[in-house]
Amino acid sequence: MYVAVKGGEAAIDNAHRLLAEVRRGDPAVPELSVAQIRAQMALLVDRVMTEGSLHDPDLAALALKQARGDVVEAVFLVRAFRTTLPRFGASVPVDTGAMAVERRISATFKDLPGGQVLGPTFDYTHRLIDFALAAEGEVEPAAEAEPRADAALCPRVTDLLARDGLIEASPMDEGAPVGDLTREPVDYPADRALRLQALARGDEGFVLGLAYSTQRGYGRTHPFVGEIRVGEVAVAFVPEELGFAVPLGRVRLTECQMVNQFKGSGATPPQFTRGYGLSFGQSERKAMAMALVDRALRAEELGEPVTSPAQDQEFVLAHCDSLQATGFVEHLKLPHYVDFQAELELVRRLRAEFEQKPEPVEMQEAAE
Amino acid sequence: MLAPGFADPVHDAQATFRAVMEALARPGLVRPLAPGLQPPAPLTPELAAIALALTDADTPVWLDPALAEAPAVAAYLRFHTGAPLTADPARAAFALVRDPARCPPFDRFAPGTPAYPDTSTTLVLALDTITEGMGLHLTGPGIRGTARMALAPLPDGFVGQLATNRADFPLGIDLILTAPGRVAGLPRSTTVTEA
Amino acid sequence: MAPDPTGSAPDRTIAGRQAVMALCADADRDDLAAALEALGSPATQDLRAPETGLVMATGRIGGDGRPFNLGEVSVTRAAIRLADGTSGFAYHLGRDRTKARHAAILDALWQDPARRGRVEAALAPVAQRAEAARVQAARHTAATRVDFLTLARGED
Amino acid sequence: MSGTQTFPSPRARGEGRGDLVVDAASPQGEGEGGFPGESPPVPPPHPRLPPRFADDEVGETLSPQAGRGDAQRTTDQQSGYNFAYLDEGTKRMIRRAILKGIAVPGYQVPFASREMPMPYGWGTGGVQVTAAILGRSDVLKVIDQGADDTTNAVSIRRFFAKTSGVATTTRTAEATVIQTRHRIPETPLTEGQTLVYQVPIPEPLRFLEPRETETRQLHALAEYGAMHVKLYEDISRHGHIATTYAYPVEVAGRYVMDPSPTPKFDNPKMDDCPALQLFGAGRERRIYAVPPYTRVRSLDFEDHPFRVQEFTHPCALCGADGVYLDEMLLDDAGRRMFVCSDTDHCEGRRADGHVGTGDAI
Repeated sequence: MYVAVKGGEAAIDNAHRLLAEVRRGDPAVPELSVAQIRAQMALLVDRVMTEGSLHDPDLAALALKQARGDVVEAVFLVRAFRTTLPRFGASVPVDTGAMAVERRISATFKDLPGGQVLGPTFDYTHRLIDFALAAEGEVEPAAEAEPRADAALCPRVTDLLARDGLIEASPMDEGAPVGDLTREPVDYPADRALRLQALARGDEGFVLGLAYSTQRGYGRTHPFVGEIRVGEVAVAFVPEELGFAVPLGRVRLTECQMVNQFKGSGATPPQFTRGYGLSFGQSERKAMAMALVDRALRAEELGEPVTSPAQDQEFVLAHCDSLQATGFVEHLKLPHYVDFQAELELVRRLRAEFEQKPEPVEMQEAAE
Repeated sequence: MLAPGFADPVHDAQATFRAVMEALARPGLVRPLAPGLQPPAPLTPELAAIALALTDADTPVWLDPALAEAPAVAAYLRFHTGAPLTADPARAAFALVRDPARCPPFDRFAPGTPAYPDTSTTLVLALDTITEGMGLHLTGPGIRGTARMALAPLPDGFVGQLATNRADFPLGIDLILTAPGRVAGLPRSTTVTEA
Repeated sequence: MAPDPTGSAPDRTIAGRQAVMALCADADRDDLAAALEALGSPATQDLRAPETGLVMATGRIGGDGRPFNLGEVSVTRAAIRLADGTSGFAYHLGRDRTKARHAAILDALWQDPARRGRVEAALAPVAQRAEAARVQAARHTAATRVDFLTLARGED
Repeated sequence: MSGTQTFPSPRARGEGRGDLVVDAASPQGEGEGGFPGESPPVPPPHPRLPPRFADDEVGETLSPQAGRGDAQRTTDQQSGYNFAYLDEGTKRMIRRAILKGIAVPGYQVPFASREMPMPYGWGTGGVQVTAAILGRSDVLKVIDQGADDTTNAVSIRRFFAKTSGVATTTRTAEATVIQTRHRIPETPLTEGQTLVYQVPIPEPLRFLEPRETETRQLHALAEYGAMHVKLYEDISRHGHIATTYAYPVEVAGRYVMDPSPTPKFDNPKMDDCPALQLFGAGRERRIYAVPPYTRVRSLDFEDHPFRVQEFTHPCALCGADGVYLDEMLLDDAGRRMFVCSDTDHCEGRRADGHVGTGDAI
């Protein structure tokens, strides 16, 4: 005897109660604090802020805890929270040239004003699991040294190259309004500013894969790391009511300047071309990948043949957002039995027709 | 002294929008629209309600000469909607027409583009009377069979201009028609004839 | 951001006000609370309730080109008025409304030239701590610099 | 969960969860987890379907007050949210897109879709359209695969109860706004109703041409030859048009439109429909509309006219035929049962005394 019932509601409630319990895990293990995540999982927090397109370390750390460490879920929580907040305005563009550098390396010059500064990096560590870390213990204090006279002066490598006309200038600021893909639907071809916004908030895995493809022949741009710098910059904003720039505080950023294949024509002598990447926190791999794809997406603008995915604006912009990607891929788990029933009915009918006909259907003369 | 906007901004805007939506979805059907606003003359309560409900910083608004002459109207709209006012009908997302008899020819407004016909201007006319069941004959999407609607006052060649507008479909402007306490719609998809 | 002594008076005042704002933005809530206490915690009234929102952080294409939208930063703002009518404002990264309100009061107090000295004195420990932290960070960073050349004349 | 304890009042249960406000969709324990203690799944050989309320337990759970979804006032809207979640600026933007969509039937209007608290691809387009049109006096119905109780329908209905406090119902006839995924209700819609479809891929030509820049031009030029070629290729290969859902239609003689993944069985209901039909694609950022009483023609050929699916069995619960059915697999020996996909329609028929055979096939 079957009777229709409605069990969806209760099942959802119980699933969410189970989630809360499983998230907490073994009560004997001390609960993970948001402050611990923020301090000791800083690079993970930086990624959630960058892809969540919202700089708020405490919020990102909380989102990671709520998401049981799942980055895309945490990015989702941050993005949805963002929608609930009013926007006060846009900042004064940050000046990465005045960055209090914590890390600054260049692959194009052995030494340069401000020097090669490694900062806190995994580079050159031997990736051997350090079992000492398993036990809580004191950390040996960091070394110190007297900053050299030119330490505060860290000009950008691209500025140095530009001084001698060796690299193309950055696009001029003519005061035109800045496109914002969260406020207007994207139209193709998309302006480079929109592309950078999309890449900055794009899934690191996707952007990294695309960047890697450009190095293996899919849209080669002969890239060199002109410079990578990590450090804090002041962020300021001009409120209507005050009319002058109010300092909001300091934000850590990672900037990558790629110097790429030079380009010249009959009329202009050859110059190196630029790829640019900028991300929240210490997100070096993201900033580098972003710079490579930024340059690849400029193929049309620089008159290069668009032959590979990383150069194809619609392909990159339509698929780089982790929220849209995970939403649609995972939506396949939603009920589809009505559509499946429609397919089932057709397949059954075709199979029935197949049985009745002696020779295979293809043999029939189709009206070509 | 600046006249107040909607008493209940969230729900009054929603109610105004629903009336306009029904009016455009069912051309020939007249919907009640009683926004309870006292905007500065010559802006009518109905024009003001539609401006408050649908326009903002993203929608340039064109005022016809009758409205443009009254500085209080521009001040009211700027304060309550934040919409930029434009003197160029071809750049207007919305055109507020207080004096329909002297409404500029439709081709002065933005018709939209073949790829983006939605970027055309929406004209909002303040008529004296809208009467169902008589006058012009309407057919097309949203109408079961035919509908009839009498409008006054109208610019000369109104039906002819509508015919040209319809012929350019999917391009074309869309009309929201208001009269005291009432709203009706004439989207570009509607075919309008005298008889 | 020490005020530029050569600027005109109003510019110097704005620059001075910006410097105090920057100091408060980087300080933590307890620092500001202590400073306010030292200044007698004057009565104030909210011009606008403290509110958390967003500011779109913009970068420049190529670092020095036209702007692009990098992503938003959370910002909390407060606006208060002192008994004498002076209004004070604060805009800080993050979502700490109490801290923003403290900073708005300090901003209002600072605008009165008579009280400016005492406000800056109350904030002096905050400034010293900030400077010490900056120097410490620079020294840690300097230790990771790769030295290729040292000038023969012994200048290290 | 024992099957027969008295169900706690929703308020008590809701409070314990802090933010979770119990919405009307589950008045007085209707959806309170069914009857886990119910009779074992293996039905007697010739099950006789019980009259509607014969069994007390069934009666208690499916009592009218808890049962057929009478319009239920919910707790007033959760404080802290704007009415229906979206800020007023976003609502204006969506409302303008809806009006232009109505004016150009079948044309996809781009809009700056917002990130919502539910994933892209799970109804954010439909939710944003519903949120933009919803008013305090509306009565909202939310269905997925034709049923009010599927998990995503429950989740979305709960979202609106929490953020707007509007009355909700499971009865098609009572609703003024119906948000649906993949089905059009069997009960004919009326002039006072608006149907909002959730749409994953709004572009009917998308699988023929992946680029938006291309498809945008094809629509501008009304160049739909590729779609006809595709449909004809199916015929030459399978003897039938192989599209069984999201079957492309021509609206008001101009735009080719994707009705969303509804089965082609539902396409005829779109033609000359008294209700306004609105379509929201959140991830793809498009809104489009079919005004009432508008011609909606499924693409076909003279020699291969549009045909809808037929089912060989009536609904096992209410005996309806000519309706879309779900196939329930009963065991691993191939025994299955066909029941109405539209649960409200099925419940209504059963309330009126219609009875199905109640047996498996």
